[in-house]
Amino acid sequence: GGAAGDDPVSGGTMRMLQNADFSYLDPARGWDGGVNAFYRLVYRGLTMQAAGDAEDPNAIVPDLAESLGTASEDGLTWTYTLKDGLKFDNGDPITSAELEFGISRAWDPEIGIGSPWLRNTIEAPADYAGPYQSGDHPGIETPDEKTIVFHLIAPFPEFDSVLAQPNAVPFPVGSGAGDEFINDIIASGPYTLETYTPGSLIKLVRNEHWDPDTDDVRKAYPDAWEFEIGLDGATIDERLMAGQGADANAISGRVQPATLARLQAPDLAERVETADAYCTTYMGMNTTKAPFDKVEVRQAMNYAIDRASLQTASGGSQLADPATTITPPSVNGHKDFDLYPSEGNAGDPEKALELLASVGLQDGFSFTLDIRSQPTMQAQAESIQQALAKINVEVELNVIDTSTYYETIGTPSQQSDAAITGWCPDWASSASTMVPPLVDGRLITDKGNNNLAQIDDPGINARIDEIKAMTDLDAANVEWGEFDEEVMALAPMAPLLWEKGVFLPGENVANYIPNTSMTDLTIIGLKDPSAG
Amino acid sequence: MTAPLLRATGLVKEFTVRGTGLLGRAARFRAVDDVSLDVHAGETLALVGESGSGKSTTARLIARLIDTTSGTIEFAGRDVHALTGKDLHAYRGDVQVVFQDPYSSLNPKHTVERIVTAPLVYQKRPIPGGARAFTRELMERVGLDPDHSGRFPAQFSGGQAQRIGIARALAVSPKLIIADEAVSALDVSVQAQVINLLRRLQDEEGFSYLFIAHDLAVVRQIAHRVAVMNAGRIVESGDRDQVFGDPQDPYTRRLLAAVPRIRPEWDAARRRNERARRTVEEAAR
Amino acid sequence: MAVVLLLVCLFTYVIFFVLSPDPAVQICGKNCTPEAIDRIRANLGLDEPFRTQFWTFLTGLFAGRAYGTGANAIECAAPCLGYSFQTSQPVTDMILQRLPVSATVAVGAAVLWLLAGVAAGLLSAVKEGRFADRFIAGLTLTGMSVPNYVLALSLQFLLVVTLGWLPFPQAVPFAEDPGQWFLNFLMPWTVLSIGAAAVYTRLTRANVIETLQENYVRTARAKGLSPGLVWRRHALRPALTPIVTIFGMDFAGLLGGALITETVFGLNGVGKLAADSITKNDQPVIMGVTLLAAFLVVVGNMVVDLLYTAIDPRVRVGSAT
Amino acid sequence: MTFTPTELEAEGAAGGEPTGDPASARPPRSGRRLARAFLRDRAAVACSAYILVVVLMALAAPLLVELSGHGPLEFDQAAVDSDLGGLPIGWGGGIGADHWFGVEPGNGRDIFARIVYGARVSMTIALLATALTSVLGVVFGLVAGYFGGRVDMVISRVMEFLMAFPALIFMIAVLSALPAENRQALLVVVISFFGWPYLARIVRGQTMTLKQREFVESAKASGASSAQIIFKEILPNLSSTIIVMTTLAVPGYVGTEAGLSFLGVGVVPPTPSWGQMIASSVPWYAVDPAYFLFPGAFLFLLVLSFTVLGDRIKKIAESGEARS
Amino acid sequence: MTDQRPLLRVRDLTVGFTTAAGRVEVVKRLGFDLARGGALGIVGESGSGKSMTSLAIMGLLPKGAERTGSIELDGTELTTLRERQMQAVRGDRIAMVFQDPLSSLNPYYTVGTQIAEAYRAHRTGVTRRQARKVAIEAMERVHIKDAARRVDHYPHQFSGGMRQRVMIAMTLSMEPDLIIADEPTTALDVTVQAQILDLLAEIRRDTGAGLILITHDLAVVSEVADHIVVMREGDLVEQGTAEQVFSDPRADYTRMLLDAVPRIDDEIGLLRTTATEEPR
Ligand SMILES: Nc1ncnc2c1ncn2[C@@H]1O[C@H](COP(=O)(O)OP(=O)(O)OP(=O)(O)O)[C@@H](O)[C@H]1O
Ligand SMILES: Nc1ncnc2c1ncn2[C@@H]1O[C@H](COP(=O)(O)OP(=O)(O)OP(=O)(O)O)[C@@H](O)[C@H]1O
Ligand SMILES: [Mg+2]
Ligand SMILES: [Mg+2]
Repeated sequence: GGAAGDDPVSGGTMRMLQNADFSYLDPARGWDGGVNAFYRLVYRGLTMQAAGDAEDPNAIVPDLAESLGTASEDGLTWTYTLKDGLKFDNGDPITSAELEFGISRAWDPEIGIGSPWLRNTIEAPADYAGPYQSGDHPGIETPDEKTIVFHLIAPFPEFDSVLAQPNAVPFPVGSGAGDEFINDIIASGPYTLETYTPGSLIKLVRNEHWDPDTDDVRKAYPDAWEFEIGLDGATIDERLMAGQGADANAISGRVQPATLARLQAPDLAERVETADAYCTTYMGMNTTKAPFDKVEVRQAMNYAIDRASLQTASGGSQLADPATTITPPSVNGHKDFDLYPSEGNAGDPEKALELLASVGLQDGFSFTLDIRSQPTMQAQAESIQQALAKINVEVELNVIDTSTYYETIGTPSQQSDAAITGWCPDWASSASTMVPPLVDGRLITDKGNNNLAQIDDPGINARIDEIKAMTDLDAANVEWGEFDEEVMALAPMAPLLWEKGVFLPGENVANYIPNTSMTDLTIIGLKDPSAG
Repeated sequence: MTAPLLRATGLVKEFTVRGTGLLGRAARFRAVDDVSLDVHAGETLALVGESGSGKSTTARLIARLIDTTSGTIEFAGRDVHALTGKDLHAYRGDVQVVFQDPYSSLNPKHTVERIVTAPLVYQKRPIPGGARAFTRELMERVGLDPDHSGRFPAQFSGGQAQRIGIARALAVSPKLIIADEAVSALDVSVQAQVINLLRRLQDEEGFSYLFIAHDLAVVRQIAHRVAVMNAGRIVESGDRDQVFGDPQDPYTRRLLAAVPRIRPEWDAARRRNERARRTVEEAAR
Repeated sequence: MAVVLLLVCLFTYVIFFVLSPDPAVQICGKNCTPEAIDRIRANLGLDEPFRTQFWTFLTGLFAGRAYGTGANAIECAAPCLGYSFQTSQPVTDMILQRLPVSATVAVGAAVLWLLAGVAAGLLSAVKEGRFADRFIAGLTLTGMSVPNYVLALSLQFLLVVTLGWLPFPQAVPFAEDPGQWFLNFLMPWTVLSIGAAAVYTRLTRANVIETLQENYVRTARAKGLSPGLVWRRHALRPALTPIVTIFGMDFAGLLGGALITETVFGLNGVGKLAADSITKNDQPVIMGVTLLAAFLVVVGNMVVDLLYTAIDPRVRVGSAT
Repeated sequence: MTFTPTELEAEGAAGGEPTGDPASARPPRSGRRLARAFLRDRAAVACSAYILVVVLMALAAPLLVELSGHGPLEFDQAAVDSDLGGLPIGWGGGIGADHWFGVEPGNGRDIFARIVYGARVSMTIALLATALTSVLGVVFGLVAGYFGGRVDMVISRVMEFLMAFPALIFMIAVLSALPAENRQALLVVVISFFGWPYLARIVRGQTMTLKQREFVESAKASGASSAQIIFKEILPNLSSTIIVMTTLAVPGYVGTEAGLSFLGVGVVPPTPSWGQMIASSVPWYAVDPAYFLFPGAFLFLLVLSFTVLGDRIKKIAESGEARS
Repeated sequence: MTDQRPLLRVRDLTVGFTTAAGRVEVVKRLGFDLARGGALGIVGESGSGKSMTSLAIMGLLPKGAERTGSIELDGTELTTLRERQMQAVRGDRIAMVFQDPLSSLNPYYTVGTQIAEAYRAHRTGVTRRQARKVAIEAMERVHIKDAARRVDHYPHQFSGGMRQRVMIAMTLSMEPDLIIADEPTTALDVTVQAQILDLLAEIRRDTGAGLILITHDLAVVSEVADHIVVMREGDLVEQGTAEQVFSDPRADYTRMLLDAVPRIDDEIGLLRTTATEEPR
């Protein structure tokens, strides 16, 4: 990739304009695409996702570790060796002890609310409650300053991906209790925090103790970063289009659909960057409730939905593609198929009616669809409403407040007949975190449930275990693609869209490779650091 | 002497007044202080005194619009304070009030008919002969055009409006009419008419009046007996001629002395001239 | 006053206590177990009866409090309006950070509407019944009727997008670039002040006209004072006194956040904080802003009462008669 | 919208003591003369006409939609350009014979149909809220003003509290937290809950002065009960105040409903409402101003009409009937 | 009193309003003279135009009123004066005492300030302190006790009678040639009324100023005025010396009025009114 040709040069201040503040500066707490990208600037782990401009940007590569981990024969013990010359921003060395301490923070019941993968894979007693309450982590060994050994609950061939999670980072032993890392951080990456005004401004400056020689991925061209927070989406677009002054050095998230028409202007068009979707927007159908307990009905839904209209309602062809599979194309393991095809993706009501008739529902029925009180999702729901009206299916919308939405639909007792939501992989190097969590019957819980269909099919469950046990990750990915198709035959959900991104970096920004999952901020730089 | 129609004994009324300023404490203010008075049937008792002397408060106590702090009121031999329900309604029918400001005392949004029949409605009594006819009759009695019974108070002049107030009082055939400054707001000529009307009604129907006024000249024209109030107390009471002719209390004397008067010699001359003119006129005819 | 504030506290607390999603669930995050929730609840005292919790909240207002216990305890210094578990910030800090922006917005708008309103009102009163008066009357009716977000959007469309007279709003501190700062706040000030200016115009006009009919104005003229003196001393002061009352309260209300205007213009003030917190269902923050706003109104009321005492001798000195 | 100035101001004018000047007592204007005065007022007539149009539009919404050929929920893919983010095709947001006011970006819904149906929501909510507010305000105001003392203290405290309360924030918070069913009824309740003190305060003040009038004493002396005095004697004297106040309240509530919908806590989609339309037009106003201008203009004109009408009615009432 | 010219000479004074119902004249072709040091009483029932007459003389008619005719003060025609010049006449030459002393005093200023203001309005180079002294003196002259302290009180701190004294003190401080008192005692109790009337008489005696006393109370004018003007619905019904009007009234209306006045020391009987029904 690469921006307009010019290469990035060291120096200058990079700006990021964004609407929402980062969830947490503390990586044990935060876990979402936006903040993960930010963590990459200030924290380092044993492994990490490859650079944004790498051949396979989804790949996992070593970071603090000399190399990827070596698993024992039984797959239960993973060993890593640290590089030399690693330091925190205060100059203290980073050793295996700091790594163990940092990782064990994930077990603290109040702090470790980020990625669950460490807890799900590393062996620990049931009552272990993090370093502040329970001391050393019993499942992690540090035989010497440079070696760290993890004992797993069960074999996990993708454990390198787990250690690339944002909460697997080192911290000085004893630090970070309570709210210590809420407004301040201890950095291990190329930048450290200068100022933080929650909700409006974050300033990063170089971490003088970060040694580029120990880091193969991060380029860290700019001298400083400024995150301007709390801006309205439209405002951001206006500023980027105008590109006045320091805004020429700015980047931001996806542009608004309304802005697209204005990006046709030649000078803007040449700055535009696009990125593929890493997430799938889908409608989950609750198979425990009639008539979605019938596979024909669920298939009929898949046929009837007008994905073309959904696409327009979500920002048009530049911002969304009709989805036919659960795994998006950009995630390793995607297989291209469409079990419920229709002309121009506009839906096939006849076929749907046929299917409904086969179970005696040709006169239609009505169901309740949970949606989030957020404009795009409302527009999508309204599109579904319109499309299903053609097959006499009446959709009632249950608009749920954004903050309580996932809580509500993740609680089977509160969930309605169907819900629209999105799903992204926890790491894109395989589809193992894409499809299984949505259909694994053994993961249905009273709260925080992801299997919205509540499908519990022995065949599916067995297939999941089988593929997960494969140590050849490439072969496993092929199987995930097959699995996707097998699941879609049962139609527990209707994939709706892959929401892509259109981005507009400032004129002076180079090597900007946006990504809808996590943009690699560490390789971006300014063409002319003296400008802006 | 027969028992009085109304007998008030030792009336006291205290108001709680809020103190002023931040630290002002609530104080008790005695507006009426040990007032005793009798009103006999067919008689007019005038209550005079300066502003704030407690005249209206006394009237409102007697009309049972406010409760006494202490003291008793007997009406036709019955303790007014003990009355409840039906008996109280009956008392309300026996005692009526005519107020000072004719406009303020008539509901501007009601027609004359509704105003004068209201007391009966409130007492849930039938209207004899129907509202229409009843109103016409009343209006005739107080000297108003019966055709105007559909009008609103604002469509009448002050004196006429005051007559409506009197008509309303008459509606329930009361025994006692309390007239609280009933003529004070009127121009002299109109005032004279209303005073004449009140006197005529008393002659014809035998009401008793408790006539409250600050204008001693008016009081003298209408009262049989007079009680003078000052600072919540009755300082002097007695027959009209006795109070006006031979006031005992210094306050009464001061009050009388302050009344502006037209020189008697001018009046005498005027009467002479008048008589002379009338003779001339008669002679010319 | 204190009663009203306590009522506000209680009412807000009850409502949010009833409506609020469990903060424990929010703290617990995405992958949560019922046991973890219970532990957090116990830690935060959420399992206590309502009365105890409300009491803790009240004492927190005056003495501060701590959330949780032991190493992970989070201190919330007095006046503790609560703790946002979504942003991991004490609500008081969040509000204090936003207050300067809201204050800037409020002060600017207040100055604008007071000047414009009183000036237009006076003009209208002087020219009563004439063209200027009727023209101003038309303007004020329009000003009162245009919903402020419609006005905000129209202005932005016209001045920024179409005509390009004003730059796109950008948060620039005053010290950095006063010119830009001024231009930046110009639209919010205008939008906020138009409705109020209309009301003040009408109030001023009505008060002045009424005062001019007062007997004491006639007395002043009968003394042979010049019209200027009559106006300045005898008409303006009584006519403008009631405006002070209303102004105090309006201003206090505005300090508590101009929700819509701040949202539309993307100003990071208290109002925007409230709006954002509502979208995120961050109840402690909503509650904090609500309390602050109510507090400001109540205090505004009190200040106005004091001012009134200072201005109006009838209130100041108890009747001596 | 945070501002409900009319109430503030109405107090200054309508809240004054009813002027009773016997010296200049002229017969009160009859209803017909009032009507004539009203008809002579061009602004008042124009405003009433516009309000009438909106009311008719709301009532006849299904018919009008029949005429224009598009329902308020109907998507029209052909009218928008998917490659430009769903921008309406054609001039002025797709204005044309097919779509009279153009279409909504993204889904091609007919703006005319949505305006017409949105009028229903706006009018229903505003009028119901006004009705409820008036009932609450009048009853509480009368009771507080008439009985005084402790009753008055309690009601006054509650009013003070409600008025000190940042109602907008609270309304949004409550509405966003409550379930979406019956959102319209909820809106009415919430708006009225915070709205009644403004009327009640004025009614209370006037009741306190009216209570001093001697006709109240007179009724009492005739044995009228408190309820009779309040409703038969005092209430009729408040009629002009109530009329003026309610007319002035309607625009406030139209604005409030639209504002709440604008903030996303009003009516539930896909039900159209003007405020919601304006809110969704925000990101588009630079490329598709028509999408903002239509609902914006309709809303503004409606609020303006009610405000002017209230203003005029107040003037006419003051010059005529309100006297005495 | 060698000067034969009257202090005030009013001729054909007409005051009209243009209302929605057309033009109404509330004072019609009024004419009277007031001698130097004389006291003129204007009587008439409510609405007869008494106040309008006084305001017309002061040039303080309300908006919408037109005035025609001639008003000569000491030979100067007032109706043709410009506003600026009229200002100099007001207060300095003619002072006015209004009916309601509370609403006629500005509640925002101390009485001292308001008296001093009147004094300073017509004198240049008067210091605050001097004006204050004048105010205290004036208050002493109207028998307000403890004037030096009371001068700093606000109007609402005085009783009704005291307020009226303050109003009179204000006119006194201006040393006018003519005092117009429009119903100065109507709001007061009889005892207070008597004091105020005495006070007015005393001032007239002391300063030699002319007085126009406007009232609806015939008994009051009879005690104060030496010349009487009777008005009815804007018309001058009768005028003459007090003795003549009271002892030999020419007009029926005057006779009717006099008959209607209840006497404190005369016979008691039906008060005579012209009609049993009052006129509509
Ligand atoms: N409700 C009340 N609360 C407190 N004080 C009151 C109340 N009603 C009357 N007063 C006081 O009681 C005193 C007597 O009042 P009242 O009205 O009886 O006097 P009045 O003789 O009728 O005077 P006026 O001639 O002015 O009508 C006054 O000082 C008045 O201020
Ligand atoms: N602004 C006005 N417009 C029209 N008519 C008016 C106006 N002001 C006063 N009038 C009328 O002028 C007439 C005379 O009023 P004026 O005040 O002089 O009477 P007055 O003799 O002083 O009565 P009172 O004894 O009640 O004070 C009245 O009929 C009154 O209604
Ligand atoms: Mg009285
Ligand atoms: Mg007068």
